Amino acid sequence: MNILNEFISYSGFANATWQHLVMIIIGCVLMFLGIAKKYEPLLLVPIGFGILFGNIPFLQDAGLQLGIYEDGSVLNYLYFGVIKGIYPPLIFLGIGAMTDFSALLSNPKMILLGAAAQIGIFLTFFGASWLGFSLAEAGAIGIIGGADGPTAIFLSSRLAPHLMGIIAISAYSYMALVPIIQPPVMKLLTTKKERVIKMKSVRNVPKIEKILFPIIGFLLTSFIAPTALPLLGMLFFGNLLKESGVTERLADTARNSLVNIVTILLGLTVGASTQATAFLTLRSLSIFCLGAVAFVIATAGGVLFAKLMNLFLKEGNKINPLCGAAGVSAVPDSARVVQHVGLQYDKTNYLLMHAMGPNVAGVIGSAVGAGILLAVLG
Amino acid sequence: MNILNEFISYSGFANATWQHLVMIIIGCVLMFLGIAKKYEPLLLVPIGFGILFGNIPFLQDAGLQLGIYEDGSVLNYLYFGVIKGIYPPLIFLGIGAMTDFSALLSNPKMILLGAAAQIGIFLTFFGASWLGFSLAEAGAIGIIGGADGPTAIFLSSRLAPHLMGIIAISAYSYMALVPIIQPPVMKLLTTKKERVIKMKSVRNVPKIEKILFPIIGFLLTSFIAPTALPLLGMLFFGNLLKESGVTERLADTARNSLVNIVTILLGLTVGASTQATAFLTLRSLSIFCLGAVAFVIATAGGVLFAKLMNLFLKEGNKINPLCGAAGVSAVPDSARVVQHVGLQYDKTNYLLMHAMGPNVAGVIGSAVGAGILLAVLG
Amino acid sequence: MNILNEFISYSGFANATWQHLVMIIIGCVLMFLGIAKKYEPLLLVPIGFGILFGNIPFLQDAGLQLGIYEDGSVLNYLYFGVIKGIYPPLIFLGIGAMTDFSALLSNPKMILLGAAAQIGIFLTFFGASWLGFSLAEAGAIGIIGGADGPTAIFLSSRLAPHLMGIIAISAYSYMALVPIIQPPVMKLLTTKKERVIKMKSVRNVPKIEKILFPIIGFLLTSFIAPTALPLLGMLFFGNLLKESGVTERLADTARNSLVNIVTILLGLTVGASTQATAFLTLRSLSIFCLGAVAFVIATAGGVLFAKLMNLFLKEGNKINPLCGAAGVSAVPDSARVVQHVGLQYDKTNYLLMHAMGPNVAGVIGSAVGAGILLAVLG
Amino acid sequence: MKKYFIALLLMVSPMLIFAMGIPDENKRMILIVTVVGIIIVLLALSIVSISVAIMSKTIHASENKDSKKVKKIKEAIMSDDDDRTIAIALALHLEKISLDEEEKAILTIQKVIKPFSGWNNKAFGMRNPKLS
Amino acid sequence: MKKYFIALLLMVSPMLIFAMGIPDENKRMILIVTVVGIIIVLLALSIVSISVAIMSKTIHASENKDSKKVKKIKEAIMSDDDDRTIAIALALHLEKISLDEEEKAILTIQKVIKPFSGWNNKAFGMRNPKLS
Amino acid sequence: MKKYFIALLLMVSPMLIFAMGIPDENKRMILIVTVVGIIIVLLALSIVSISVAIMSKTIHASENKDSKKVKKIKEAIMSDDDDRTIAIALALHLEKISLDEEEKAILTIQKVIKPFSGWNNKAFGMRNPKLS
Ligand code: NA
Ligand code: NA
Ligand code: NA
Repeated sequence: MNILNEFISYSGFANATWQHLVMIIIGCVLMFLGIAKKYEPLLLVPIGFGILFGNIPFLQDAGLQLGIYEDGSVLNYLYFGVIKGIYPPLIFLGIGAMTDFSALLSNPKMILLGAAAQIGIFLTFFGASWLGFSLAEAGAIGIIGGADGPTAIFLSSRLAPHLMGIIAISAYSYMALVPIIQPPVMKLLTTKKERVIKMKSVRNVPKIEKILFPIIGFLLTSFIAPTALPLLGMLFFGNLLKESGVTERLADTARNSLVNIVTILLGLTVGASTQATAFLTLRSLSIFCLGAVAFVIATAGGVLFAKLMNLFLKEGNKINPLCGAAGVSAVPDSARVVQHVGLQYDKTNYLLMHAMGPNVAGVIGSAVGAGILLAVLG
Repeated sequence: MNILNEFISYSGFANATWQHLVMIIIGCVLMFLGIAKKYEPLLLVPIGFGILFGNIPFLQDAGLQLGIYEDGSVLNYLYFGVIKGIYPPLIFLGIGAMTDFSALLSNPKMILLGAAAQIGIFLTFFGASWLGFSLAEAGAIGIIGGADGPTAIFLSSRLAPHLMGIIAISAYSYMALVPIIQPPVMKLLTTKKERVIKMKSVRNVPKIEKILFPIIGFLLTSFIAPTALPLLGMLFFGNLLKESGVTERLADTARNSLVNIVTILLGLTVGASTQATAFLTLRSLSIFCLGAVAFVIATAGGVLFAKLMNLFLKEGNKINPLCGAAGVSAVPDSARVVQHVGLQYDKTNYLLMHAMGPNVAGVIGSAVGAGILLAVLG
Repeated sequence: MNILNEFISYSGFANATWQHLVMIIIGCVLMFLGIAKKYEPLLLVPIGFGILFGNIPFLQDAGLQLGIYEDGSVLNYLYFGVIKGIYPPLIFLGIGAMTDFSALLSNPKMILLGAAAQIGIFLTFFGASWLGFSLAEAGAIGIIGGADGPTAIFLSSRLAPHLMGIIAISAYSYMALVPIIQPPVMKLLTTKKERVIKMKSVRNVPKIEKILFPIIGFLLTSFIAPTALPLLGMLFFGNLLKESGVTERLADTARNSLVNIVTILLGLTVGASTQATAFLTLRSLSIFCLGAVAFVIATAGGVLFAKLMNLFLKEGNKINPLCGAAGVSAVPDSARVVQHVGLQYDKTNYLLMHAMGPNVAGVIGSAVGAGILLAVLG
Repeated sequence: MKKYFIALLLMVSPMLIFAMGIPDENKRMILIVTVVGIIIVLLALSIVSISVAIMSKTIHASENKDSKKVKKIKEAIMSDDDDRTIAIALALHLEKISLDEEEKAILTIQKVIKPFSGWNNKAFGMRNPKLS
Repeated sequence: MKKYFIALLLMVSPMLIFAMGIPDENKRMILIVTVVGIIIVLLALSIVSISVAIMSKTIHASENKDSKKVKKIKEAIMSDDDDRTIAIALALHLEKISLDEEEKAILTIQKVIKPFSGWNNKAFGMRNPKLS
Repeated sequence: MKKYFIALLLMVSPMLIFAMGIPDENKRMILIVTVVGIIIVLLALSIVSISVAIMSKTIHASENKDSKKVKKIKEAIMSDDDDRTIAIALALHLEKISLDEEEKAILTIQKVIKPFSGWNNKAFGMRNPKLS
């Protein structure tokens, strides 16, 4: 009965620890949020299942080639695209091919809100340094404030690969929780009068502007922050494929098959990379808390900057400062939150279109922010 | 005219042997089965063409980077996903995203039939050992009895890569020939009275069960056989994407673009890996014969186990033992065979739905079986 | 303010040279041709944007992992499929799955025109050798005359990787400019009487021929030129998937998702591989000029060969020599050019269908030509 | 009954022969892997089977109350030829490889089958139904 | 006004505490990265913002002449409830994730909304519009 | 006739100049690759051409009997403007890049073209054809 014993020694029952069970519960919670609450399901479901996948207990050091960190395992090959930062740019390609920048183009001053909200990145970097994380780690943690999953994974895979799991999970969790995190901050920092500001209806953007924008936007932002090239280049490339009008079949594949395939692989392996022993630490907990702070600061940054801009804008041109909250990105949830809060105070005040501008600008903003951190700390 | 001579020395005409021609004929036969007979065309056509692809004669050792076993050749890069066992789990992801487990959930005792049929795996392993194959080789050969292509390729790539070509071709050939192999065995082992047993209509499965099953099923099976993780994990992950209701776009890509791309590459390279000199041996022939035996044993195992269960079941709850044959998996062909044979004896007895349960359980069963062999022999 | 200085030293503004700007302008010109003129947009837009992508100036040798030639950069990983010659065969798979060979099958003698036009490959090889390029380089340059992008990239990645960028861009540029390059040559070499020759209506091709052709065509051509195996094999494999009638879902993915994904990655990275310093040389200019010559010779070769064939054909069976121009391949543009020129001289003379035969034969012809050059010079 | 015995014997016979024939150490290993393997697969799927049964009962118990209405409608549509409908529905599925649209398929089936059961042939002609 | 001041203070306070607390060399580095980072992001997006504004004006100037006709039609359709229409259109987009068919969506919206504004209820019934 | 001669000369002239100009060993190699290359490509595609012709004849011979009926129908539809129909069909194909639906396209063409040939304008209006 040696064989039977041996087989049992391989089984999950023989190798399970309480940490494995905690991780499995965490995975189930994320799947629950995704499926039952419909919060960011496209990522929380794969990440949640990935956590299960990565935390099935098995005999270590037996050369079974099962674990995500073991050379030769299937997960390890699929994880390659994460550790080398290949998946995030490909997702950005797809996002570019599904993003309509008209809202941004129709009211360019709103772009600044997408910049202001990135203060969340840098103040969180600051806070993390203060708490004793190394500079590179602090940079990777700060990017949670960018409220953009692929950017967070890309930067943390370069600056602090060992923290990538918790950073990615924090980023996606808070992006999912944006409808809960943002409204109190938005209400705290605005007066009733400000919340009902009606903005001018947006102009129609001609096709030629939509085609030129990805080219011009790409050249400007990547000249300023060449280290953000993989993200910005793919984002604008995808958008050009979409807007050019002559490469529709490429754009269609980029925003469907390609982005779906990469999302499946990225979500699963990022989830599976969170193995109990390395994940369940106090550091992970403090990163998770810093993430919440980052989202609050980012939201506050956007709102306050909108109020600052209003000091210089003429009556009738004033910005509804709620729109500032959309600058964190978390596309498109935070723009929806703005619309929702706006409607609470004036049922005829549709802010969605006005919030989309800062919202997509926030994606560009956090990519630039990631580029800066990568250049200085990389 | 040196150049002309040199060029002729490179050509297929100068390098052809009778073995090449035999392999080309084998490839054409497989394509004929796929195209004209419509037996498993999605794999037999790529494998058949792949055999042609891999057996075009050319000058060896000239550094041309053409052969599938030569570093740097295109085929070699595409073959990477086979030898590293990456393609089969991705195909399982797609299969998971297209499989409806309701039939299995609606009548859980039928799951046992999917287990019983896996006796084909282990008895074939036994037989192959007996015939002088090494333990690892025998394990890889046994998996032909699992009647599941990706599982066979996955296990043989780990246990006996040099036999993978013939094992894959045997598995797919017999899966294609299930309508010819199974009926005589089914009829031999059942009485007329048993064949006309009508089973209770299956209950409707609520959505929540369908969502929970991939999670619970994954945890249970992978705790028991963690070595089957890459297969089971992907199968249940794909199924969760399908059933969750919130990740439809991911499931859609998994079951279409992704699985199609991988099927093309897997079929072609598995076919091309069968190069004449290594393939046309007596060992290949005996593996091919063992495969036939494996299918017969698996079918018999399923049918006999159903009859065994009937001894313990009350009248009215009895299982139609024909359904046992579907436990071999070979989804969905063997379930169709059951339906077809059932209708021969009672034109109102539709067994398809009842056969689907053991059918999909057989997929899980053979993945667990592969995990066991991998743990013990790997 | 060290950090600020450092950051500026990383930026594009600090590292830009006039060469970068020239490259960016070239990229914009290609995108303009693709978008505004609709010349081969599926490749010129990705290549054009790729040139921008590859020529954003950044601090060299700082280990930023940004450049396409730096180990570990995202572009470098994506470029892998180009330098290893993996993408072109995959594109050929898709082309095979979208090509209808009926036109070729219905009038087999027109296949010869697709062979004759490949004289452009060899005479350009000859010319390039004469201008001082090494044999391998000359072979890679010659393939521009094949008027087939993937073939050009495949061959140049094997024979002269350092010239691949300019060769690919030349090939695609002239393919885009076929409507401008070919008509004068066609008119110069034909009499008015020849241009109005009406050809017999083509016969209907039975399904069985369409299924057999990829198998027979593959065996014949790859026996003659096994070195063209990766291209020919994939082309005919894709076509078999399309014509077999039982693998439609595979063919559909091959001709859509798969070919689109590969086209995006290939176009972008081929564009990005043209980095200013290596690209803006006199050699590049002379290659670009040789490319124009190659297209002219290829067109002339096809037309003159058609006239030669007419000497041996009976009245009523004569070929309209305009069709010879379609033999260069550049599918399907050059066949359209033939139709267009034909209609200029007789408004009832629809040559498109007759031109499609040599057109697709030209694809096979240039793959064979590439195989020959690879065998002799590789 | 005799033929099953023969079948069983045929399946086990190699093991008997083998047990007698080969004397070396490997033999034991091979036998154990075979037997233990079969047992573990059976065990594993038994556990799955039992768990599914328990899960179903738990869910059924908690859901039973509010689902009566839905059931009624379903019964009204599906009547007594339950199995046949599902079998055909499933057959349709299998043809399309995608097994995921049970509900749709059942509806389709009903559109297609019901008219021929006699009670709404006219409606059929007018609704111009489209499969898939 | 007071609460914004508090908010600002809360955001900056860690920096102040930090500036006093930790004495080593890293401190300066951290502060500079934080401040310079924020500035560069603002700078970068300001440049984008200005460039977009300039681009728009340039294009608008050159296009202005021939687009009057188009505008008129658009205005006729979109009338005064501009924002609402667009917001709904956009909301529709977001549901489908693909944001790329503004024109279609607006047209769809008009087909769907306008009839209810009263002036072409009949046409609506006859045109048999199809969403998506 | 003269201009073809000139064209040919232009194409071959580099080879002549080259043959005289460069004296080294490579020269022979280059010439041979050029000439042999052209010949092999021509040879290869000639073999393909001949094989296709043989294949067609073989298949045609064995199929000839039972395909008469099909032919008749096709001829009835396609009448004399054969080439034009096919050319347009093919043009349609090319637009969509997917070249694989010849039959459909031809049918579509017929639906679209025939009505305008005058003999079934009414049917056209009623059948409500849909391109693609
Ligand atoms: Na952001
Ligand atoms: Na099985
Ligand atoms: Na060609």
